[in-house]
Amino acid sequence: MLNLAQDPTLQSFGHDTWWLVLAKVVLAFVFAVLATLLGVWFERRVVGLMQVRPGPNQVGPFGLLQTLADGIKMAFKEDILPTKADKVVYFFAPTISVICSVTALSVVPFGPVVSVFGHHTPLQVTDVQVAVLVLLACSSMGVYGIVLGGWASGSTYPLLGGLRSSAQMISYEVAMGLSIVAVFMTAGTMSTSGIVAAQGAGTRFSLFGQSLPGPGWYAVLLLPSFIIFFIATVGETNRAPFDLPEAESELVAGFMTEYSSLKFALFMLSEYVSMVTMSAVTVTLFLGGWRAPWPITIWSGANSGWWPLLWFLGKVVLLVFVFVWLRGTLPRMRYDQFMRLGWKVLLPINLVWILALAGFRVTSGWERTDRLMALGIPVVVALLAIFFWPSRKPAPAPSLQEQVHARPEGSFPLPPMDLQVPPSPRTRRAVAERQPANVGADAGTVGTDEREV
Amino acid sequence: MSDFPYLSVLTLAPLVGAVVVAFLPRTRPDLAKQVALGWSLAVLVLAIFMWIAFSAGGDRLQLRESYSWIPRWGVNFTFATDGIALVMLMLIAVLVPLVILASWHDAEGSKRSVPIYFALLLVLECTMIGVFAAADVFLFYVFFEVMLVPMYFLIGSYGGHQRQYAAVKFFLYSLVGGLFMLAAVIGLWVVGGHTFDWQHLVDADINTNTARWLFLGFFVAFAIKAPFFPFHTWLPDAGGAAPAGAAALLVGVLDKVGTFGILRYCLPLFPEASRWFAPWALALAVIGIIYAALLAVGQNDLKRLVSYTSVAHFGFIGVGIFAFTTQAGTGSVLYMLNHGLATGLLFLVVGMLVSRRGSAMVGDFGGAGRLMPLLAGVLFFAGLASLAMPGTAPFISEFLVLLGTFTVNKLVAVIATAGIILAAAYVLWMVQRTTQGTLNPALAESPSMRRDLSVREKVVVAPLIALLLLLGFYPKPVTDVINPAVQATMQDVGRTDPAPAVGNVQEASR
Amino acid sequence: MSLSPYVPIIGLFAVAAAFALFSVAAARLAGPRRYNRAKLDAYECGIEPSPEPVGGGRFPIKFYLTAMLFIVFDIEIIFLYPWAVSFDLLGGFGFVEMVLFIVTVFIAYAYVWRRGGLDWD
Amino acid sequence: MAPSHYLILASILFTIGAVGVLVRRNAIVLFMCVELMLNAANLALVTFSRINGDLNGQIMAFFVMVVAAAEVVVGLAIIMSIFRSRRSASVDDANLLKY
Amino acid sequence: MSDLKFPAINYSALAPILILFGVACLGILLEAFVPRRLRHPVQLTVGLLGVVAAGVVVIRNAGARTLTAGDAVAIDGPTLFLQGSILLLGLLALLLIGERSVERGGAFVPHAAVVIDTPADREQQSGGGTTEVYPLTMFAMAGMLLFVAANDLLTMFIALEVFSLPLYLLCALARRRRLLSQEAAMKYFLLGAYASAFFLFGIALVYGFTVGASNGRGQGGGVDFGTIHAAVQNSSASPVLLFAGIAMVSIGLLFKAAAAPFHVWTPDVYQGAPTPVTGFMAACTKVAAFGGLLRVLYVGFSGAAWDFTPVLGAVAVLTMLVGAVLAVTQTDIKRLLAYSSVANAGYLLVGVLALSKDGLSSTMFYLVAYGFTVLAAFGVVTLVRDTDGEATHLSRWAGLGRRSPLYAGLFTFILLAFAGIPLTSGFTSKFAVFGAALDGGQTWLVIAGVLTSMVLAFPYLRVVVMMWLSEPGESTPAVAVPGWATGAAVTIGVAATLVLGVAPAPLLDLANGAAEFVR
Repeated sequence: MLNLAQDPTLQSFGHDTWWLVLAKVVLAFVFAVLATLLGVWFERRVVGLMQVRPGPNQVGPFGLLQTLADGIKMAFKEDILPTKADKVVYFFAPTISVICSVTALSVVPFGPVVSVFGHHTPLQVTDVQVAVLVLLACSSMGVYGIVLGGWASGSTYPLLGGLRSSAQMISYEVAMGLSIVAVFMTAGTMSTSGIVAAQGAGTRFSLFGQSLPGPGWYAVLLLPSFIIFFIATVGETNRAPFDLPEAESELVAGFMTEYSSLKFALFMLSEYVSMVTMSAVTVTLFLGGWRAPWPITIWSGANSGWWPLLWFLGKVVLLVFVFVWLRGTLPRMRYDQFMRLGWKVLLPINLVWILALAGFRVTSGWERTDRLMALGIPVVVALLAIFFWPSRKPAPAPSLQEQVHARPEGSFPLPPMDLQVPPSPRTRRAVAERQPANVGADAGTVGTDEREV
Repeated sequence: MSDFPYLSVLTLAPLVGAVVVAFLPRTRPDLAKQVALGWSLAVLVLAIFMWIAFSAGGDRLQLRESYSWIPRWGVNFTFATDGIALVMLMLIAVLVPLVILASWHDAEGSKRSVPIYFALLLVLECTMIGVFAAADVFLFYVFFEVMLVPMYFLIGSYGGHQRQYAAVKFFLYSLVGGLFMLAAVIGLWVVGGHTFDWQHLVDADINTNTARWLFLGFFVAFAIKAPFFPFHTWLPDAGGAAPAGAAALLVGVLDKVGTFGILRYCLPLFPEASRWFAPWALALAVIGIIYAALLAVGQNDLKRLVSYTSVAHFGFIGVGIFAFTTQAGTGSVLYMLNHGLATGLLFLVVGMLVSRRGSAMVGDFGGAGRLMPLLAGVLFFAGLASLAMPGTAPFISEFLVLLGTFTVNKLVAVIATAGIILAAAYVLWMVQRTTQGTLNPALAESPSMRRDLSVREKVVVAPLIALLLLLGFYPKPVTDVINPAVQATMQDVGRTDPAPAVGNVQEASR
Repeated sequence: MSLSPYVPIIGLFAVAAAFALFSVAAARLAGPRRYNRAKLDAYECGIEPSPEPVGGGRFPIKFYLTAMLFIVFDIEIIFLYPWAVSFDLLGGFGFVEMVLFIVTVFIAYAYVWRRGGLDWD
Repeated sequence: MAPSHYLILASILFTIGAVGVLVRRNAIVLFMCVELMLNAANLALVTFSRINGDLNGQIMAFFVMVVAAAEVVVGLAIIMSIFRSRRSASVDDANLLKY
Repeated sequence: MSDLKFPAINYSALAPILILFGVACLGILLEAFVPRRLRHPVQLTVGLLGVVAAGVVVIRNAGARTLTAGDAVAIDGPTLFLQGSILLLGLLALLLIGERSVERGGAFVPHAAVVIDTPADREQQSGGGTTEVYPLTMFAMAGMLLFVAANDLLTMFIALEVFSLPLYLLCALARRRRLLSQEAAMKYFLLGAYASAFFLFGIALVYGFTVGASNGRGQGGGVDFGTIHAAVQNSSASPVLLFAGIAMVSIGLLFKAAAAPFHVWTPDVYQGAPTPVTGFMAACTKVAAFGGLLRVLYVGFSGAAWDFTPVLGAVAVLTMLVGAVLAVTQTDIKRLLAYSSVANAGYLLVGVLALSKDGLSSTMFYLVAYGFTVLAAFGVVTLVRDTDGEATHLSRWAGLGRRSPLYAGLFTFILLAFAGIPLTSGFTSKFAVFGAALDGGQTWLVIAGVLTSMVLAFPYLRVVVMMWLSEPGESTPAVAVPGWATGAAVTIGVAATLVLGVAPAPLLDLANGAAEFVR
């Protein structure tokens, strides 16, 4: 199945006529805007259904035009420029966000090579050798929009929101970046079309002497990477349950607090475009891109012509639904839990997984026994280390009373000996043992103990 | 016994003594003094044996020993001595015990450790012997520089008024000179074929221009050390501040390193350059004679005065050296010895006076001779010796210098002679103002001024007086040793005497 | 005429930028403007804004720490990517080198973890 | 655009950085100027490599990036610690060390 | 499939470097997993063992003359000699750093925000104090080992940063006078980064020169010294890039070597940094910097010697002059030693510019001799202290000779060595470099060296005067009783100063035997 006629390679790019390029660019942009309009509607409807209420259903059929109406309304709201704001940066911050999230679409493959007015062209704006780096660059640059917006507002809440948001995004950027390494390793390329092609190639594994076709999607082959990538995607897009920058109870609306009118709308737009873009990237990297899923592949024409666009969009919608689903069902995480998940769980698992995969691949050509030895010994050592790791028994938690007594002299007026006054809520809070957050449970399938790394 | 390693033993012995003395308990100063004295006497004995072992008519450099030190640079521990060095070594060996004896109570005045004082004196002796005994330029340089350290502490820690200033000035002057010499030494090493052996270097063929520069490097160092006229300003300070014993060594021996160095290194190593520079050197020396003498006349501080007389005397020595006649050269070397004895005596006696009065100002004395006739007499004798009274040893040397110079350069000789008159002026005036005349009433009230020479002090001055008189009448044993060396040096320079020299010397010495 | 494959990226960038700038500018023009001093103040939950300057105030050191950690690991990623792409070419030698590299980073990571650099509270 | 233009750009950037370090007073700005210089060097490396079709320069640029990052981490740590104990990032305020 | 050629790596030749890096990494792990109370002894032991192990390997490698790791690293005579000296001096510095009995809790602070003698500080120090200094030191030393072995400019640049970055941090860790220390670190960092940016741009230019020179001859460009040498020898291309490159690379190296006019950081950093770290920098950084400079000039750019010698000569003269003249006006002992170190950099440059085998060996000898002396000097400085920590102002040293003759005596000896008095290593090393330079025809440098030595003697003498010839006053601090570590370091340093002054022949022979670069 390698390199079928419709599979674009890197050589397929850079030969389009100018109007074709222009058309693709405009279409990609329109896709982004439309996706936002529909995405917001979709989210509100789905969440509404989940919460057993109708959601927007007045403007247009099924309330489809609700978002458009909101946007137009937004345009006629007053555009406030706070006195303390840094004017220029305040002005440009939302545009940075939007530009970054939209530009990422340029390297996402929507489909195979198709024929447009006699021109054979891949259904993808462009592809370069380092396409995935372009994606990462865009998502990294997006941080600037947020942190600058927060800083330029000249206000405390946006500043803290922006900082938190940037800390969050860069933390998950690490996890995301590492999880793609496995993809590169398997695909041997950084070009998005190449990765899609590589997933189409499938694998073969031998069972009882028979060579059988295996799944080609990296979501299956590289399951840990996929899971980490998806979690990181959610964190990267500031979506629930990781929507901490906008945690209303703590930071009002985060970095957007001082923004109004269309500038606010642009931030919203960029968030939804990011969501869609990230879904598209996930599809490209892990879910076979525009290739039809398994049962459909029985039909031989499924992966040619314009059909793949449908599969692609279907997968994206599915992922967007998962985003919405997460929002509808999961509570927001606490900030420390969230950071701990990123740094203490995703990161080490990722590194170990990369090493394991690399080791597996390096030894793939070896004799069976050698290979077992080479792979088995480190695994056994690691397991032994985990089992025999001297587990520190936490010191028996002193009772509240003991802790109160242990406080340094003079820090708090002591109650008389005979009077049994219960500790005040403040003391209780101050000395209460922090229970470690059960992060493994939140990460779902990642479930692991910290000791494992 | 002639293959006994005299020179290295002689060099090392005081060092060992110094270590021993330094580690004696601070609470028993007398023990330290006795050990130091004993040790220096032992050195003297050894030196006398060496004198006997030296054959006056033999090779130029005798008692040669050589041990490898830093082969990569061609550096060896080479010791050897010619007549000139031998005389100086004897001078050291004689002076040090006397100085130790003379400064018996000097260190007690300060709050510093007494054993350390005597240890420093012995270290100084070690370096002084080393510098005269070295026949390796590198080794010579090492001793030349290291010599500063004990002297620096002697002046700085145990000195009198303004001792810090004097010590630093002394050290810096000498170090500056030393560094000039270092540059010259390195240069010599490079052009001389990577060896430091004196004999090899004398034979080396050096480019004229280079030689002149190198000569200048050495000469500046020695001129500072000696000190010659424009570089002399440190000496009055150092001499004035140093404790009497140290001052005696400083002026009596240490400074001779300068003139010795010129004779031993500048002249043989760079004969052409020496001839080229000789007029300048002569001019400096002559200016030094007159200028220092004039300054001495105006001095109120006894020790400074004596220091200035030394500067004038060094002028004479310089004249003798750069006259390039055997007579003058021999006179110079003899002068070095005699000056060591005479000025040493003068410093010691002045030190005795000063320690009694607690002041070195001439004005604080006056008529002291009435209280202490013996001391005043010794001072008078020392002064006469210093101004080269016939019958005392310096007379012969001064006479030889002038005679030798006159044959080649009449003008210089004439001007230098004028220095003698000035010398008479300052010495006599000094003696008159301190010991003669009306008695200063303040002196009479001071009980210490009534103490005349003690036995210890008599023991100190007696040998010096004896030597001065002896050499004044019968210098032959010394001149016999000196003459061949000086002749060899003059041969190196390439100057032959205009008149038959040796006979004259013999005659004059009688 | 064939364009460099990078040109479309710039094209999309330009389109997005044009749109965003147009929107931001349009908001200035389209919206009403009713002056109210309170409206222009920084939002502080309805209370008077604190006089503390925002830029001069301190914020938790953890943000810096996170930034530094990010840099460290981002650099690691920079090296991992080319290695991963040409993994098959590099083979065992590359694997060993990369194991050493990752282990080194892991050591630093373990240190940071143990010293509480990853705890946010 | 000829490749040599990139060299000129690199030199200009380097000069800006170099002069910036000398005239500016805020530690962070100084620090950024230094980073600018490093990146100018990177640009020069890559350009030379491009002009002559020699890959070494690009590889070097990689290493330089790493070094620059390490420098950022260390530098930020130092500047932050001084900022937190003085509340100022101006180099002029740090004037305890004088002759 | 594989058309990549992997460089052959001679692991035994690289072992000293690898050992130190390993020990540094191990140190980090120990820092993370060993209980606080045990950290100090464990870290110190591991550090010392690592240095000794690396030293043993260096000695075992003694005959190695090879290029390895794709010509990026040269293990040859000078490399081994300098590596050995870095390890030896580093060992002493480690002892100084490991001192804990002079001041309870050591001289280093873990957190910039903790004020000394507060409960928080006492708590932090109760368990042996900060121990992160050990891994940092080991990293710095490992970087230095790599630096002197680097055979291409890029490796050199990386090594430069590897040993600089920990040093920047170490500078900021003084427990007392924290503001001073942080300020020193910031200055050091900013200027250091500035200098390394120059170094890097120089590399870029040299690379441009080599690729330009190789154009059309089929071989690629590069920044390893072999390629550079070939390019310099054969190129008909315009040498503008080369000269600019040499100039900028030299700036980077001269900065580390503290040569004027790139010395401005030296006094500030020497004063502000914790004294053991200052000693480490003064000794080991100097070895590394000059090791690198020697290799760059002797191996890489030797073909352009005629062009750079006058410029570097001028730098050398300026360095000696600045160091000597400004040392005169100093009132702080650490600043004084800093300026003296600047002047010494000038003397070392004189040796470097001899551009001969003798120049190489004499410079290496000087580095070792100076390193020992300066370490001992800073060791003594750590001991002179009162309740507020070290008393570094010169006026406080007045009368020290009366309070503690032993240490004043040792320090006097050290100062005499700095002044170049014979029978100390200061004399023999000066003699060596001046001799080599005169042999190499650099008479004017030698004359400048001698003249500045005279000036420089004055500040040293002033300290000696202070210590011995003044009476102790109220403010004269006591001298702390050193722990075994400082005691050992100072003793070894002084003994080495004496031995190298009295019997330098073995080390000279060793240096001379090692003075041959491989290309």
